[in-house]
Amino acid sequence: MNQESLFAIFINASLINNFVLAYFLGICPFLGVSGKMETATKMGAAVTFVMIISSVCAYGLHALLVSIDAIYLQLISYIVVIAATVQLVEMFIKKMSPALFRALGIFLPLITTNCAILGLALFQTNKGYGLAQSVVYALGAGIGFTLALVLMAGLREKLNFAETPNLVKGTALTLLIAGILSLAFMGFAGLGSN
Amino acid sequence: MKEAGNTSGQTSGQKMLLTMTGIGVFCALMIVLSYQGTLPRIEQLKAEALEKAIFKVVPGMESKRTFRMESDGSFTEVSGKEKDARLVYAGYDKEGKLVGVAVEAAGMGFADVIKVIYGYDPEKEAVVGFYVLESKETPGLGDKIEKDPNFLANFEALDVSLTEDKSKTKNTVVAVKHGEKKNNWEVDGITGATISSRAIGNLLGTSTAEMAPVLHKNKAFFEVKKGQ
Amino acid sequence: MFKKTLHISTSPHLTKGIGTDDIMRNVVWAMLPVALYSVWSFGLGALVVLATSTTACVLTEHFLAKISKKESTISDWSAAITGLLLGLTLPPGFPMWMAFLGGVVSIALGKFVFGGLGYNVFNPALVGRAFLQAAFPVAITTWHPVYAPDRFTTVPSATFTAPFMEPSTVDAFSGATPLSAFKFDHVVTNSYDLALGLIPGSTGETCAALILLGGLYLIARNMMNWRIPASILLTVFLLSGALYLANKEAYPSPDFMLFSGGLMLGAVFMATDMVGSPVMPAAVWLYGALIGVLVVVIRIWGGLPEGVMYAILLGNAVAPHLDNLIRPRVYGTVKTAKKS
Amino acid sequence: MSQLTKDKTGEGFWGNLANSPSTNEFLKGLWKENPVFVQVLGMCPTLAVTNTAMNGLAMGLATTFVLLMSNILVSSLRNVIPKQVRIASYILIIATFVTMTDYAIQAISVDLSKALGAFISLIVVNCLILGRAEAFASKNTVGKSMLDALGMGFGFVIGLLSLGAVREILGNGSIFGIPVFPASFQEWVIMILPPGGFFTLAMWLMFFNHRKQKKAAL
Repeated sequence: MNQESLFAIFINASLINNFVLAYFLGICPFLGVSGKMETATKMGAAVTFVMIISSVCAYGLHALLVSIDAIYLQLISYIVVIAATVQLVEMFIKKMSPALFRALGIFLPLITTNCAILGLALFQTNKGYGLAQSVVYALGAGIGFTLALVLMAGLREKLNFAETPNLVKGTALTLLIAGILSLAFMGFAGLGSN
Repeated sequence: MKEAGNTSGQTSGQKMLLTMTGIGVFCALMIVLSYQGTLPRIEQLKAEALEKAIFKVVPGMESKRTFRMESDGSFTEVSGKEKDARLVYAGYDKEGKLVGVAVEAAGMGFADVIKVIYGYDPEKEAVVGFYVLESKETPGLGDKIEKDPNFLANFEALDVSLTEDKSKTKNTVVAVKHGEKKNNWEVDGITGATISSRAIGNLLGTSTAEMAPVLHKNKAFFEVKKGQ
Repeated sequence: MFKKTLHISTSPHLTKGIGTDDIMRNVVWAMLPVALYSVWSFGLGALVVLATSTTACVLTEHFLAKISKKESTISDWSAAITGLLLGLTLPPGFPMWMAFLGGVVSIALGKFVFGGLGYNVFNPALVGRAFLQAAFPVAITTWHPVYAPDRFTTVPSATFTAPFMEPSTVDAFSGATPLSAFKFDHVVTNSYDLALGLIPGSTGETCAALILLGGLYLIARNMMNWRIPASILLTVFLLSGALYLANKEAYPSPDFMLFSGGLMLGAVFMATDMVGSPVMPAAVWLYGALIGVLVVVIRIWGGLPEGVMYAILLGNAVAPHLDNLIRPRVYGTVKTAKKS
Repeated sequence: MSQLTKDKTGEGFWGNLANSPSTNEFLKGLWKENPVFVQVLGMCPTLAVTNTAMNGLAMGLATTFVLLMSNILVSSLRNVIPKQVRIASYILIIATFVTMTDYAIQAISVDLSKALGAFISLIVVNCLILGRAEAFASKNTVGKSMLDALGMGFGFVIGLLSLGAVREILGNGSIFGIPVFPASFQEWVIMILPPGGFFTLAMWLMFFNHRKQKKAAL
């Protein structure tokens, strides 16, 4: 069992060990949709939402697998559940709020292959978090993901008119900015350790 | 490219179900087979790694027994395969005399949670060994907690003696600045790795404060040989 | 933002304004007393660091301009400023090869990749400094005493470490800067020593008084946005003051917070970088407040004794959003028009 | 195809994959369509576990194994799996082989499985594997799919190795654990920290950009 406080878990997941900038999880959407502020915010919100739901599912699933002694099915069941969750969330949003659905539209299916979601489920299991801890962990991870995405989008929009050298155009520039952001986030290291 | 089109025409719900079931059965079979095939080897490797760590923290140990700590503070001997339980490992010398109990502890470090295992000797009322199981501290700086000989020397005999009524530790283990260790319940820190060495001090302080009285109380229990 | 070679322009045609090089030159004037004091107090160790980082920056700027077949931009003084600022944030006696590497990283990674001056969204000197901090955490926290008697005759032994080799620490002293002394041992240095620079630390951060003087000069000449240092310092003062009032034992006094570490240097010379900071006055206040809060948070609750560098880099990262947040609505648009 | 165009359109890489020539299956993955340097796929393992050359190699080989097996299976079942459930089936198949790889690595070495951690499991969501299954294996013969998987897999290994090598040499002064500098070498700790991963990959991409631009200029 893990006894970390909820606040420490939140700070750890969102700032100290930011999913994108320290664990490199969810890099694909990070590189792909960080070009524009608006899409970045929406993607971040969608990911956070799915993260919380799949975190709860993964918690329940893990308990189930342990009780029937079938822990070897962990990975395959997690991925199936995540894919199903994304589908359900998509259908649910479509029904409840067509406006939100149109806004999120193309991003929702993409989330299935976002390694941050599966990574979150695996990490929370490895760390032995309880239900409340898992949810806070998911929230922190989602907010951290959104933060990284939104900061990157702001910088990239600002650089739209810059005369960047040909050498670094494209992904290379995004990675360099991500590296600098990652450096800046190192300032949060040890937060709450004393 | 042409083949791809063929499948779509002849699909029906039945066929979809059939294929999915087929693939599902095949996958389950593969997973179970590989799990069964590797299980003995994995468990052996894990047991070896754990054994190695326990031997490091309980000097003079020859054999070990695993106990689970129950919520009321008592201990039950277990096979050691339990996952979600608080386990301690009692070590015995050649004659079967208890030489120490290995306990796992964890706490927040500079970069992430640090996991350690330490040995407690209820006879000496002291920590007698220490080993870092898991840490992501900065290489060359914070990771000195794993290697620095001066730092590790702290844990050869770290005082965690109990009060008269044996209900709590007399002094709480704490890390101090390098070179300023005055009492033998203090951990001499590492220059430049203040946070990491303090984290170790804190997590040992918390863990010993909780575990030392309980372990001491159950000293006689651990000493009872198997089958007696 | 400030381009020397504007080809097209629309009316009104202003004939004379403040050019980039004017501002930059004045920034150098403002920093010069700080640099001179650091050489006076730390001796040759500081001089070598400052000279190396400045040279590295100017050379890198020139070289990168050459290979991208552009006109060299070293004459606008900006590379020299970056180098000088980087040098001021490094400890005296820092190995030359590391200082040189820091200069190269500052210009290449902090400026060139973004398209050069005017697009460097992060403060280049701080990018270099953050790189060095992450790369060589031991060397960058090895300090030398202030006013050592032999400071003008001997150079600290680490200075001439062969490239890629580990610096020796024979004559370095393992004592702490005021901030780490407070953080780890709860020792408070008196504010008078702090303000006058009678303390160990990075070359340029020790004398708060001279830094403020430089800042006032730039503000007087209207070459710096005074709101930035004002809001940073005010935030740090108010926040740490509140904490201090709540618990005088646990938290440092606000004047200690203001005068110790790189806060003054950062607030006056680094956070004020025109590219990395917002433009709208309200956004500028927010930007300063954010940096101030981050400084206090990292210093008091974080793992590191000093957080000014990280706070400013994070401030730079948030700056575009602050401008967006404050941006006035375009005349004639209706707020509720934004409906997807 | 370049990652430049991909970056702008966001979904270009599906196009890239579909347009791949049916000849030269093996070689294209190594260089022209290198999954790491050209297609920029599977970034999270690429960056997360390449702090040493050994970890990079192990991760690359594990990915290659999964890619090869799933390509073979997907290709041989390509006329059986109904179109509507193909993605679900691919994910099942991939997850199965990843689980097997995970157990195999745990059985080989505790240290290795500790170093790679959850990132072995995360091979499931490596877009490279699903991408190859969908764009190549589902449309080609088993033989071609095997070649494609091996090419892409070794391309991925090359990518991970070149990152791991640079990061280990600078960050640890060694390669595959063998010291390459004298003992007094000062390690660049940043290289084995997360920012070093971003910077090293960016450097390699810049190198490839440079080559391409040079070629275009000729």
